[in-house]
Amino acid sequence: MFKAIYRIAWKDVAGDLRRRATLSSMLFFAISVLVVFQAAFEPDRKEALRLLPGLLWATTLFTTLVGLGRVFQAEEEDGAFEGLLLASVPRGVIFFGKWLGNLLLTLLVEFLILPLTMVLFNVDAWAHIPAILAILALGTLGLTGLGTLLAAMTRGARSRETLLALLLLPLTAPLLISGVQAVAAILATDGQVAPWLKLLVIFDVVYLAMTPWAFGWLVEE
Amino acid sequence: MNILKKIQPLVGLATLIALAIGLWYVYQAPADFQQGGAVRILYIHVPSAKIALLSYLFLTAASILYLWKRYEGADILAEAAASVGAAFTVITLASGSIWGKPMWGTWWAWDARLTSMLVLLILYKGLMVLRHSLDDPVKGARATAILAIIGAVDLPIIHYSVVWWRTLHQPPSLATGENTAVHITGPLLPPLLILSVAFILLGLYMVTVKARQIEARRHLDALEAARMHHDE
Amino acid sequence: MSMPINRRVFMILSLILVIGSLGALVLSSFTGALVYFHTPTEALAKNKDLTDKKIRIGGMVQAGTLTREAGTLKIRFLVTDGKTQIPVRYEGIVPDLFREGQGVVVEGTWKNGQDFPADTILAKHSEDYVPVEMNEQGIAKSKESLLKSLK
Amino acid sequence: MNPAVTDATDQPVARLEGVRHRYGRHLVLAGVDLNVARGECVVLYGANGSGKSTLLALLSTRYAIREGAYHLDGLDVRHHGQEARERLLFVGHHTHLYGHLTSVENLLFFSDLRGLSVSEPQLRRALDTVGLAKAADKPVQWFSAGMRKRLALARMLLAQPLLLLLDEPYSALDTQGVNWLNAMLTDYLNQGGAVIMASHDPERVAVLHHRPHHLARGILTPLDTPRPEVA
Repeated sequence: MFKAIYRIAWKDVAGDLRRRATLSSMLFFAISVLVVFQAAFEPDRKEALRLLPGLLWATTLFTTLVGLGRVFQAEEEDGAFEGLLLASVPRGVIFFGKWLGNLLLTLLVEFLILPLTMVLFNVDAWAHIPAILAILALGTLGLTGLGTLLAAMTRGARSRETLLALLLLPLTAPLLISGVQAVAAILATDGQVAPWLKLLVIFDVVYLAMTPWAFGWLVEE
Repeated sequence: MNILKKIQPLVGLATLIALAIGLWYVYQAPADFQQGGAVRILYIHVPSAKIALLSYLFLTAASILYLWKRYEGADILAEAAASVGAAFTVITLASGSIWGKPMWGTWWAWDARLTSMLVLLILYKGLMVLRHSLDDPVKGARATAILAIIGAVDLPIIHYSVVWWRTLHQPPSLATGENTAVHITGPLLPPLLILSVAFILLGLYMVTVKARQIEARRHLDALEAARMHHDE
Repeated sequence: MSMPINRRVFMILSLILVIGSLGALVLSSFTGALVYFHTPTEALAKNKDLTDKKIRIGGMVQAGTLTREAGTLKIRFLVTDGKTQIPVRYEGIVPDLFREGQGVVVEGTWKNGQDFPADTILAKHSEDYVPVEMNEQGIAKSKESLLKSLK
Repeated sequence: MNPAVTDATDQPVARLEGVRHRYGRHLVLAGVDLNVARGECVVLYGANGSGKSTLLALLSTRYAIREGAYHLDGLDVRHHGQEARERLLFVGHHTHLYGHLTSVENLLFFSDLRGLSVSEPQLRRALDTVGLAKAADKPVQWFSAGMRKRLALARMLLAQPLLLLLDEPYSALDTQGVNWLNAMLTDYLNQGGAVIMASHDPERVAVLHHRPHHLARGILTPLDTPRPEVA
């Protein structure tokens, strides 16, 4: 079972590194988002520090959407998705495999984007990098979990990228709010992080406990 | 779906009577000591907000039933409830805005209650779009039902947002639980209660109308598909 | 019924996880974690951190403190949460519900606890609806509710 | 493995009883009965759109059985889909291969998703058998349709399924490929495997010992001649 999860994730990550497809588009999309923010707000150092939590999460959300748009693209070639469903493992295992692959790629992009954001916006918060990364990772668990399900749901839908954004945004709104507030609390040094972390954990647990079953119902024909 | 055909006129009649009584009470109700005549907007706003949330509960129940037993009727009711719920969410937001401008001094504030209501509207829209973006109607129905159940997780947050968070929006006036006190006094209360009932009936009526329309359209589609098959 | 036992155990476990987490969410109080506005007491307590930041302060317009400069739209008043008062300056049109003894949320830039120059004034309404004739009772009740919602 | 599994060889591998299937309100299969025993090969003939692919999709568990019963190896597939998938292999029009992975990696992916423990020499031996030894470490995206088909069929050697489902297996194969496939299938049948195959090609199937069936208007009827003459 774990071998199957690992193998699906490996297939997606290795495939992506070989083709340099999703990872680099996510990365460059994230950079474009940062450029747009810079042009729109032109923040000074102090404003940039205040904007940083929102900036990071908005960039994360947009890049996640790019990644999610492609999660099941590899499965479109030559009926591969059908092949996955014929595997003799529970459907939840297939879901976790796809989720893990997407999660690894998204985390990789986040780890690259965080220092880049700090450099580009002249923000001095280097000491907080591990904490901020941990919060981003915690939020990304649930974000990609729900996102992978929605990506499966919109397979073969018309204008799926727009649809994916339309579905993901309302459902993850509480998670995004908690994520932004948690990072803001870290940066403010006196802020309360704990309640927001609790909220993030609750959402991760709820979404990751529900989505594998939902995936199973979704593919049952 | 024959039962819908039978109950539709009854529900319609009950709605009309309840609305008539309710509106008469609204006409009779005095102005609020602070808000003046604008308090009357709340007679639309509060019941609409109730229906907006109740529709989602209804939709979730129908979705679970559809996934579990695969009754097509449950799916039709879910589809109908989505559009009715969306309509009442729009009414809630619009009437709230119209009340908020003179009272609060702003059309809109990004507080927890307003934000979560807007989120609910986007969710309804997502349900409606998802269904018709998938070419296979059965796949569309199943995906929509699953999305509805996941969205139901957001409902408690919307409901409790006012209780948890210190917001611009006032707490519910007809709260239940530990805060059972009714905050609406004297002749201002009956129209709100009667109109709440009237709006629930109206919501039901709209669901039956919409469901019958969806049923008819699906029947037509099936006939069309069968004819194409014959021609082949 | 005929579902393999393993699968059933997993399904029940997931269900417990979801319901348990949602229960924890509903039961735990997040009050104060996400606020639309600060109370005057909080604002003064966080004085240093808030300096030059755009914030909202919520409270009641202290009775007897609302003054208007004749011939202009300039007003001054004290906003209070029952314990602390903060002087507020504002110029512009105010909402209908804005008056002494009423709930209010003011937006502006915090200047070290001095007069608070408000850019925007929002009236906060309590959940009480009282007919015109029952004025006094209504004021008492809504005052109580408003103070409660500031906690 | 599973208590529900019996080893009785006389028990049919797959048994369909009154299976009906509809798309929306359109009935595609109107009550199909079928029994396949070990060592048996059933061939389904029928026009396009007669429901052959739907029947195979139901047999492969890709579609859920809603009306009627389907037992595989004594298991009720309706409740034991996963166990059923362990026992069958489906090779259809699609090869389910990933272009960016090599032949070896594709087979490794397949065996991990089936919970098979296969060593690399075993994989290479299977590739040798289907004539892809030279292409073992090449990404599949450059393969011809025939090579892909061979690679897809190599899974059969690894999985050793009880029931093999094939949809038009001869398409994309040249004469040599057809002979090779028929030899492999004969071998598999002799070892006690069962095959259900949809085909348009009576000539190519003729070499195999098989029971022909005809599917029309949602009804499956056995054809009289066990071995139709080569036309």
